[in-house]
Amino acid sequence: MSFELQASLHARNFDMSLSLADGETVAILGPNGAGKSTLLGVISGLLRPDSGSARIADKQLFNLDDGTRLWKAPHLRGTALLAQEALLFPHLNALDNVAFGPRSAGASKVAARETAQHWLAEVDAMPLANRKPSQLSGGQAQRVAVARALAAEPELLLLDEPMAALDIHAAPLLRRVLKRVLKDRKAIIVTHDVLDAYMLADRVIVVEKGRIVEEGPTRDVLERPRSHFAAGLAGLNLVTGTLTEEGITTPDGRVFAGQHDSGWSPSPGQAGVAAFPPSSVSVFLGDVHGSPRNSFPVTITDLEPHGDQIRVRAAGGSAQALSADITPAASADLGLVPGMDVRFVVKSALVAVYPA
Amino acid sequence: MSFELQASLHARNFDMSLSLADGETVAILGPNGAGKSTLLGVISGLLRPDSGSARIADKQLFNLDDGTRLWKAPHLRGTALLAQEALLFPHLNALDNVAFGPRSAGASKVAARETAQHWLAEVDAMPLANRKPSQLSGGQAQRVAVARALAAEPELLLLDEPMAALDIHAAPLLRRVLKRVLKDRKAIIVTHDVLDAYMLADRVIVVEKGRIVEEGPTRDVLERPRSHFAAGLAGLNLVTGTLTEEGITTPDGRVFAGQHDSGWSPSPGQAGVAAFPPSSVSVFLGDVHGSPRNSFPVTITDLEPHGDQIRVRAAGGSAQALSADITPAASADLGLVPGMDVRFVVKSALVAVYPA
Amino acid sequence: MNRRSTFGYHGVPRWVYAVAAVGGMLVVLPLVAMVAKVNWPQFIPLITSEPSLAALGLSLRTSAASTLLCVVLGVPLALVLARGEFPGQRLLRAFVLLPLVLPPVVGGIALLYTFGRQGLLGKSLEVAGIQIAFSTTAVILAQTFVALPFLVVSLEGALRSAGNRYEAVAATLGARPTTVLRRVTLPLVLPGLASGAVLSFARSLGEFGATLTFAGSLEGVTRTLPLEIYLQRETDPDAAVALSLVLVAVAVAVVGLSYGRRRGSAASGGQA
Amino acid sequence: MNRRSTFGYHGVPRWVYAVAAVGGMLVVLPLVAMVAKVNWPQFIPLITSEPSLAALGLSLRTSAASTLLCVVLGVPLALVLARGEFPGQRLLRAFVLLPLVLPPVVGGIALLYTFGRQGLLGKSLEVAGIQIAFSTTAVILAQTFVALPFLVVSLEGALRSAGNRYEAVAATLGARPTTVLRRVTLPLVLPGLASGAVLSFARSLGEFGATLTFAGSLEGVTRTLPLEIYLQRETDPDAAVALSLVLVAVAVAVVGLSYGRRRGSAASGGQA
Amino acid sequence: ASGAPEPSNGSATGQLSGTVTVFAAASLKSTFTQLAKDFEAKNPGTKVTLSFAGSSDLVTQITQGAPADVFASADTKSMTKLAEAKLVDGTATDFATNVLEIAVPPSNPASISSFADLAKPEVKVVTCASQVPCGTATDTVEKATGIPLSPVSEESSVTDVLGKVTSGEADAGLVYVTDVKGAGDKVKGIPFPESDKAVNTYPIATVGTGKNKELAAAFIAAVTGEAGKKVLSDAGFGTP
Ligand SMILES: Nc1ncnc2c1ncn2[C@@H]1O[C@H](COP(=O)(O)OP(=O)(O)OP(=O)(O)O)[C@@H](O)[C@H]1O
Ligand SMILES: Nc1ncnc2c1ncn2[C@@H]1O[C@H](COP(=O)(O)OP(=O)(O)OP(=O)(O)O)[C@@H](O)[C@H]1O
Ligand SMILES: [Mg+2]
Ligand SMILES: [Mg+2]
Repeated sequence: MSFELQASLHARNFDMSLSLADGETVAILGPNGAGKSTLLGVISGLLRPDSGSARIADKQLFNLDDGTRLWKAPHLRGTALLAQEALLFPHLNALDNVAFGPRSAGASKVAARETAQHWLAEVDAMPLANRKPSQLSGGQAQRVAVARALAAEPELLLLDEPMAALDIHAAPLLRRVLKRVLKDRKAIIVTHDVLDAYMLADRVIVVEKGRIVEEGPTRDVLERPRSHFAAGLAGLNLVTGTLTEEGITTPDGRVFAGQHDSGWSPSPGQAGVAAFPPSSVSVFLGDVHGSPRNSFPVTITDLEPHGDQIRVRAAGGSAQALSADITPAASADLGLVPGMDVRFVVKSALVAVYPA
Repeated sequence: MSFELQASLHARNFDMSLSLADGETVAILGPNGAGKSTLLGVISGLLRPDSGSARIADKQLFNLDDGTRLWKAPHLRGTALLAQEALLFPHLNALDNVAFGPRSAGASKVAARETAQHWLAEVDAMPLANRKPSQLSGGQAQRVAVARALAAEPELLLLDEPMAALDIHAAPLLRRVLKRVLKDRKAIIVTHDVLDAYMLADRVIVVEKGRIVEEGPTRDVLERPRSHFAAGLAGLNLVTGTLTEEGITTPDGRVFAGQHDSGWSPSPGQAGVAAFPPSSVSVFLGDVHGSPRNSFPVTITDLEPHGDQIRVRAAGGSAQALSADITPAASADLGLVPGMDVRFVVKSALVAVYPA
Repeated sequence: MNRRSTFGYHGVPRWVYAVAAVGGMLVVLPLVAMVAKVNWPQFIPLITSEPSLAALGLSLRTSAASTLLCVVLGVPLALVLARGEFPGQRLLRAFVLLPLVLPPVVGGIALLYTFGRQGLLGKSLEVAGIQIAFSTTAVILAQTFVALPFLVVSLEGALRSAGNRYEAVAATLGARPTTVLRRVTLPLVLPGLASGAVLSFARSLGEFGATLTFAGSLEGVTRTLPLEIYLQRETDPDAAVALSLVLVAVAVAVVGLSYGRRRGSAASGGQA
Repeated sequence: MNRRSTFGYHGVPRWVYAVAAVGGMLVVLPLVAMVAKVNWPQFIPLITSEPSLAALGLSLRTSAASTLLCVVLGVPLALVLARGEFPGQRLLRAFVLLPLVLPPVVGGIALLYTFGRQGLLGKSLEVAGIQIAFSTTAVILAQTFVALPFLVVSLEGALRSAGNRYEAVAATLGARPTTVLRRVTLPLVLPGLASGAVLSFARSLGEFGATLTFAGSLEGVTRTLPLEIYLQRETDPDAAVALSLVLVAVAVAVVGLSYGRRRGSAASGGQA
Repeated sequence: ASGAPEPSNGSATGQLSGTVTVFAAASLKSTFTQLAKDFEAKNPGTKVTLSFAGSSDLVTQITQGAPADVFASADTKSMTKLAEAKLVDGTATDFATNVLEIAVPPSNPASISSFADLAKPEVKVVTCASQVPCGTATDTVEKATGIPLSPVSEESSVTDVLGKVTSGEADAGLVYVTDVKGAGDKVKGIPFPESDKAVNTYPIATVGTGKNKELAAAFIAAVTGEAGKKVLSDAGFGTP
């Protein structure tokens, strides 16, 4: 393992441990206040946890356990941080901003500028070299900030929602740049956007309330989410309960039939989840008797357009929020309005059931 | 017409005129720096244009034309403004924040509090009444800010990206609240999110570089966009050119065959656009001869996951960016990578052609 | 919420602390030296002598009055300087700050030329039966003159850093400018106003040169504590040092409290 | 970019301007009165007399030197106060601000007790062959003592409002604290530092009481312009007023420039 | 706001009452404080308010309208200035004299014993600037003795000279006899014969704009009377 961390900070109810392999990029997903920025702060040395330790390869970043009080200052860690705001030094032009890292590492002015030019070119920002930060758009500034972080040759690159402040036109360009530069690099990227996780990360970690609640390869987590947060991001309905041969049983006794992975069967009482896309849900008025075995009375809370479909959001008896995607025509036929009691029916063939 | 405005502000290259019917909600869409916030500033009286005039019903808000210099102060306009940040007064609790407007209008403390309670209940925020803003989450604060704006009984409500700072869980709740309260209210909402436009607005206005480039009922604009910005929001490919009987001809002579509205034919030389979803585009290697008549050589710039599809972004010869959605399997079969020259083929039955 | 910094990075190089220590010494040592010189056994009798108490009482009363005057006049000045836009604003700021850097004696002369019997306003005032110079009013006026910049500078800074976003929102909610001022602006800058007022109070307390020139030195009427100290020095330097120490103690308490309070409320009002 | 306010709302109630005008008058009128009293035909000869020029020259030289000293000692102090966290920080701030509110004569006494021949440090200094009393060094020391708080207060404010986000980023880019200080912190707060330095200079220029008590008054060596004014007043009030005016002019120019420059650069560096 | 200007309802027998405001040179602080206390004791119902500052400061203050009834100056020049401003009632009375004395720290580090010793180059001597009365006196002595001094500082008041000596900063200073006496054991006085070349005279007078002339006259009488003379000579003043 190339990077390892274990840290807790009681004041922020923060306690995580994680590790990164060489060249691996990990995406951190989680709601506001989950502790994502706190994690990056602890790694970069801007925030001191109460206890724990971290190291990159053989270099100990900090060790506050076992009575040792080792604490490396941020500038000795090799962990460049890029946040939502580019925070380019306003008194330096783009080139000198990028040259800042090499200069700080002791390179000559000329050498640092050369390195800076290399990295500016790498993020397609050479024409901006002589502009002051105040003359850059948000997207341009963010690309220069990426170049600046990379020019410092960090062993671990930390990105805190680098695209959150950009508009829909600037974000894809930066994402493309990041995809290129993060390829063989250790990096941790905090994001709210599942696209970032798909495109940039080898692995995702979902955090909630200062704890890691789920982690795994990006596809696994987003296609077979185990946390409501991840399911929300992936656009899936998620129902938790106990695994059975048929599917799962929810705590209030409802049975969700679904498909297990082939050749696998649950141990009795094992916790599991059932996940299914809103497009697999049909909406009916009144009772139904048909081939789909999963049918639940719910109350509509909301109707929203969703692409060329209508997304029907509803709360089930077990207070779990479910959604269904139906055509506008079907919605109009049924006369759906918020507050209406309807029945959601899911074909069990489309429900994936797996351990939580 | 109930609200009318015409204003220009040279320093920001801003020149717009618009009007709102009673009870109408208009969404303003546009890239960063397009002048969306400037528009709201001019309406609310926080920013003084060089020339122009505005009125709500019979009340003139300002008139800087014809030698008159009428300029109503912000507090006399009845145009409450709600921005991306809630900006709740930090020294007042939620209830007193909401009571601020009524108090300013001269209501007694008791009466103002009663009004405030009504509006807090309206946005599902009654339990927060006694909290200070620092104890509210972003979504909660924003809901209280909505209540505060409504409690001031504005004749025209101005919302500047009210959901931009909220996470994916808080935004739907606020959107639901807004949907309810904006129903029969004159409001202008600036947004980057097409969902807001769909759900909240009767009409959308697309602005770019300080000018209105497109406007119309939400569905029309987003389903038949005429500007690249709107097409980008709606997730459609857009090609501009001259209308022909067959479809359109692009400036570089390429022909896009497509469907006109039935019973309509273009006058010669009329400008038009061709719009088609990425899912209607197939990707081929080498030359093709088949039924689809639209086939173009392009260079792949990017591959992104998009739901369960892969979105292939490519630049055409006419430098117009196009995308295609194909299955991961197809992508793997073709061995697509960025930089590859391929052919995009679009069934003309799926291309909508209409005047620009 | 997003505004709050998640991090508390403090990267002050260590040598900076060393130099700062030298700077701190430059200020702290003289005070230590003064304390060392105090004739402690006589300290209490010295500072509780009748003239000393009269002077202290007068100082506290006049300083309180001039602080009030500073608030009344300084809040509008700071508002106009921070929020307004008018020709001559820069000049006004330079003038308002002038008493900070003017030798107080010169300030006293200038006040005398204004409010004195033969002064610019003094003549008209005398006709109206009002005599300002050499009265307690003159002391208050002199103190206000020198202390006003402290309030204006503190408050203007607070107003600028608070920004006008809350005020703009309040205006669109229908609040008249006066309502905005009372219910939004002032509550938001309260910490800045408080520390400005406290600094003004402290500066009024220490005022000497302008008072001497403009108000004279009459026991119980215009002889404030610094004037008493100056006079004591003529005959009894020990007493002067002891009284100075009282002044220093009051000033340290007042300044310490002020800045303590400001930082405390800045933390809790972090959202601004 | 998002930080920049799109709006320029200025909702200052009109009556505030009226009260501000009264406040402004309180400061401006005395100066007008002084100007009115100047014996203009004699003005040029008065201010170009040999002692006046000597005093002015000395004042400018010593003020420049003490401003330098203020920068050297004040920058670390401001850094430590704004960024550091250590016990006694509040107390240190109160002490550093003390000369703002201390009657300068008392400050002079305290300096005498420290650097004087029989003072706390003076004894050791004398053994080392360094004599401060009655020298231009003493003037510089006295001026530094009273002017230091101006620099520290200005700069600490600038440091606090600049925040430490850029510094944190610089540190993660591998910059040592000293590099961060030199290449990020100082350039960012340059406007605050400049205006602090200018205020210090102006305060040094006006310094009177502490110099008189601590350094004495000898033409060309320790008699600065304010001391010359004080002395001239004994015999020739006209000359004193004329010289005061010179001092006022220098101070207004210096303060006006300082604040003008600060606002200018604040506007262009808006992104911070 | 100044001392209550109650009209004196004194009858012919001289029953005094009310307040008298006395502006006196700073060097008269201790003596006049004593004299005022004695006066109040002898004339119940009266109050003496004292204001001390440099003589020329006091003149400026009185011409600018300060509410003085009596002005006691440390030099004739200031009194003349006040008279020129037509603010003196009648003529001024000289009530005390003062001469210069050398003040040295108690240990007398430079071993001064005569005026000539002050001219030694290694002696740090502090004098008054010639613009102020004590400086004028110093100039006179210098001229009379033909010994030019090169002081390290020319202070603007006697107090500042004395301050430099008591703090040990200067080896010697030229001040008045009364200042040396007032400073107690903090300084040692060294009289020198040439001092009588520059005798400083203290005049006192009623101020023209004064509100309580009767009481003012009574106070002046007390100062110039026998009891007053005793207090003054105890403090080291001479008689004119
Ligand atoms: N400066 C601070 N002082 C004290 N607590 C803080 C501070 N900053 C954040 N916190 C708390 O620490 C917890 C984690 O915050 P953090 O900023 O790491 O969340 P986050 O996951 O980055 O959220 P976001 O998505 O909003 O950026 C939250 O409960 C927050 O309230
Ligand atoms: N305070 C200001 N002074 C001068 N120009 C400004 C100011 N604020 C904005 N501008 C300019 O005015 C134009 C319109 O800005 P505005 O803030 O209205 O854009 P916007 O559409 O709201 O953008 P965003 O989506 O980023 O909020 C831009 O060119 C911007 O650079
Ligand atoms: Mg965060
Ligand atoms: Mg905007």
